[in-house]
Amino acid sequence: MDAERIIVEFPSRPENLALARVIATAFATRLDFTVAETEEISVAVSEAVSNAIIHGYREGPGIVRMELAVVDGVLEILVIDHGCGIPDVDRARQPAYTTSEDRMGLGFVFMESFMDELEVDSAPGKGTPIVMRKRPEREGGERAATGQSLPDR
Amino acid sequence: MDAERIIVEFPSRPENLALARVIATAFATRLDFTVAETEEISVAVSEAVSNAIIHGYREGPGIVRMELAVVDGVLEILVIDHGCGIPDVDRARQPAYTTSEDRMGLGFVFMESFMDELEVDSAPGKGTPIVMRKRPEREGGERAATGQSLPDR
Amino acid sequence: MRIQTEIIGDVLLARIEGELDLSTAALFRETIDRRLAEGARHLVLNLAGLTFIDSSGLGAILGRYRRVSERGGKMVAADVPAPIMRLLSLSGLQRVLLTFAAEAEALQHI
Amino acid sequence: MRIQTEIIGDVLLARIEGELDLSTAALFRETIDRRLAEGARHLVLNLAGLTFIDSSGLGAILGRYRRVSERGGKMVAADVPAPIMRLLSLSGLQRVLLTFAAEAEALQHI
Ligand SMILES: Nc1ncnc2c1ncn2[C@@H]1O[C@H](COP(=O)(O)OP(=O)(O)O)[C@@H](O)[C@H]1O
Ligand SMILES: Nc1ncnc2c1ncn2[C@@H]1O[C@H](COP(=O)(O)OP(=O)(O)O)[C@@H](O)[C@H]1O
Repeated sequence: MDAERIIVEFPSRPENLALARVIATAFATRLDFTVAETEEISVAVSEAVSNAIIHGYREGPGIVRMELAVVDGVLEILVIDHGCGIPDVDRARQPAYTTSEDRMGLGFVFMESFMDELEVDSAPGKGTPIVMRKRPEREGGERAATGQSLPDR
Repeated sequence: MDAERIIVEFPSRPENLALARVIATAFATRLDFTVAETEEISVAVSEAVSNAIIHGYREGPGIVRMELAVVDGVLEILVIDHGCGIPDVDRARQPAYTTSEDRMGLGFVFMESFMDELEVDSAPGKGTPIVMRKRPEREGGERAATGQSLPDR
Repeated sequence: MRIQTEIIGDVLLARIEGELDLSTAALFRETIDRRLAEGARHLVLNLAGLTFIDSSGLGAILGRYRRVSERGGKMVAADVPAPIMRLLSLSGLQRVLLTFAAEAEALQHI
Repeated sequence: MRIQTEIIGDVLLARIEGELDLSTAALFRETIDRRLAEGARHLVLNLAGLTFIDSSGLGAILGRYRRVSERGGKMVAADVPAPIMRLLSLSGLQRVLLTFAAEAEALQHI
């Protein structure tokens, strides 16, 4: 485990979504993300973890693993399930594609729009590990975290 | 892993203390703790994790593991290090006892005062697993978490 | 999530607070559908207190929109916070769901 | 944690915001000690913005108290939030460290 890597494992249940978001956004304060960027991270994590719960484990039991790291100034979030896997990743990533009647097929769309990089490395039987990366833009915007020191007066 | 158990592993570094507290207090909202009780949980976790970092791993590298669960309506928090261990646990738990010159020996005192139960199962070479338990008192006080539904009007 | 509902004539007014995701979508859906079944035709969602939404939450809103429309009712949203509006717009939901700055305006529209 | 310092005559006034724990104790200690070394004898800690403290933070405060006292100075605290006051009291620090409701009162005392 590298110096900055945090690992979280939790049961595949919707009740744990909010906690996964809190952990990811609290961790993200280590970088200089704006409030808007932090909200984007929160949505991306919510989509990845929801997919693990709904699709990966088909709402049955299972463990979702989330890893958080800062690598060269970039936030890296892994979300891993050991569920059913995705037969055709390219197709699954198409906007509006979904295998659930009552869903919108927007999960991957949001992950891609809100993070700088998204890697999905899934296969049937293998489960679905995804990696998302985001670098703070720092182009103004209200700071999400407060700094460490104020100038002396 | 039982249905409600959350596992977090992070490097033994002071930077991770705030995150450990955020995770524990966010998890604690599953029970009906007051704001004051939530602050107590936060201090207890901070003491346990600080001990792992300062004493367990002597400020060197290592992994701290935190487990969170709700067992029969009681919040259960495990903090585990695989560091040097404690030769005499009873002595270490005495108020004001410390092996560090600049510390106050208050860590275990706070853990005991702020949680209902504290178990320390340490031995040299074995590392230090501690278990803390707390049940919401529900005797008034401002709620820490908001409820799920409001009555229809 | 907290949901507060009020029936005004044939309009159901629902004020949503907190987070609308996979863990709360069912409560949202069931509360709204139960109250609609009590005789309301139209639906006004006041989203002023909504602090988080993702695609599961947007899906639940779209589901209510379809249900209300199928029965010949109108559904609109009011007082949508900027971050939520951004997701409504990215999801395409904004194209079908009219949004108003204030609850009173939304109620008037119906 | 954020720390803002101001020297008024021979008094160092330090306003602490945020969390004082093992991760911030060193910054607290170094900032205060550096400013004290610039010639201040007394120390007033305004804790109004302190949102969290544990035994590491209390130890850092006690350390400053000892340092100031050894050099014949006085150290007091002002505007201590209730949860922080509770820990000051549980730790026994309250027995040595006088606390005042307002910064002005604390400054006047010195
Ligand atoms: N973790 C996963 N495990 C298995 N299948 C997945 C996983 N994530 C996504 N998929 C598949 O990819 C499809 C598209 O996902 P997504 O864009 O998030 O939309 P949605 O969740 O609305 O269906 C899903 O319908 C599902 O078939
Ligand atoms: N995780 C641990 N690993 C090894 N030793 C520990 C651990 N936790 C506590 N101790 C020992 O117990 C003593 C008392 O701990 P505590 O009451 O927290 O006070 P303090 O941290 O101020 O020393 C420590 O000084 C240390 O010797």
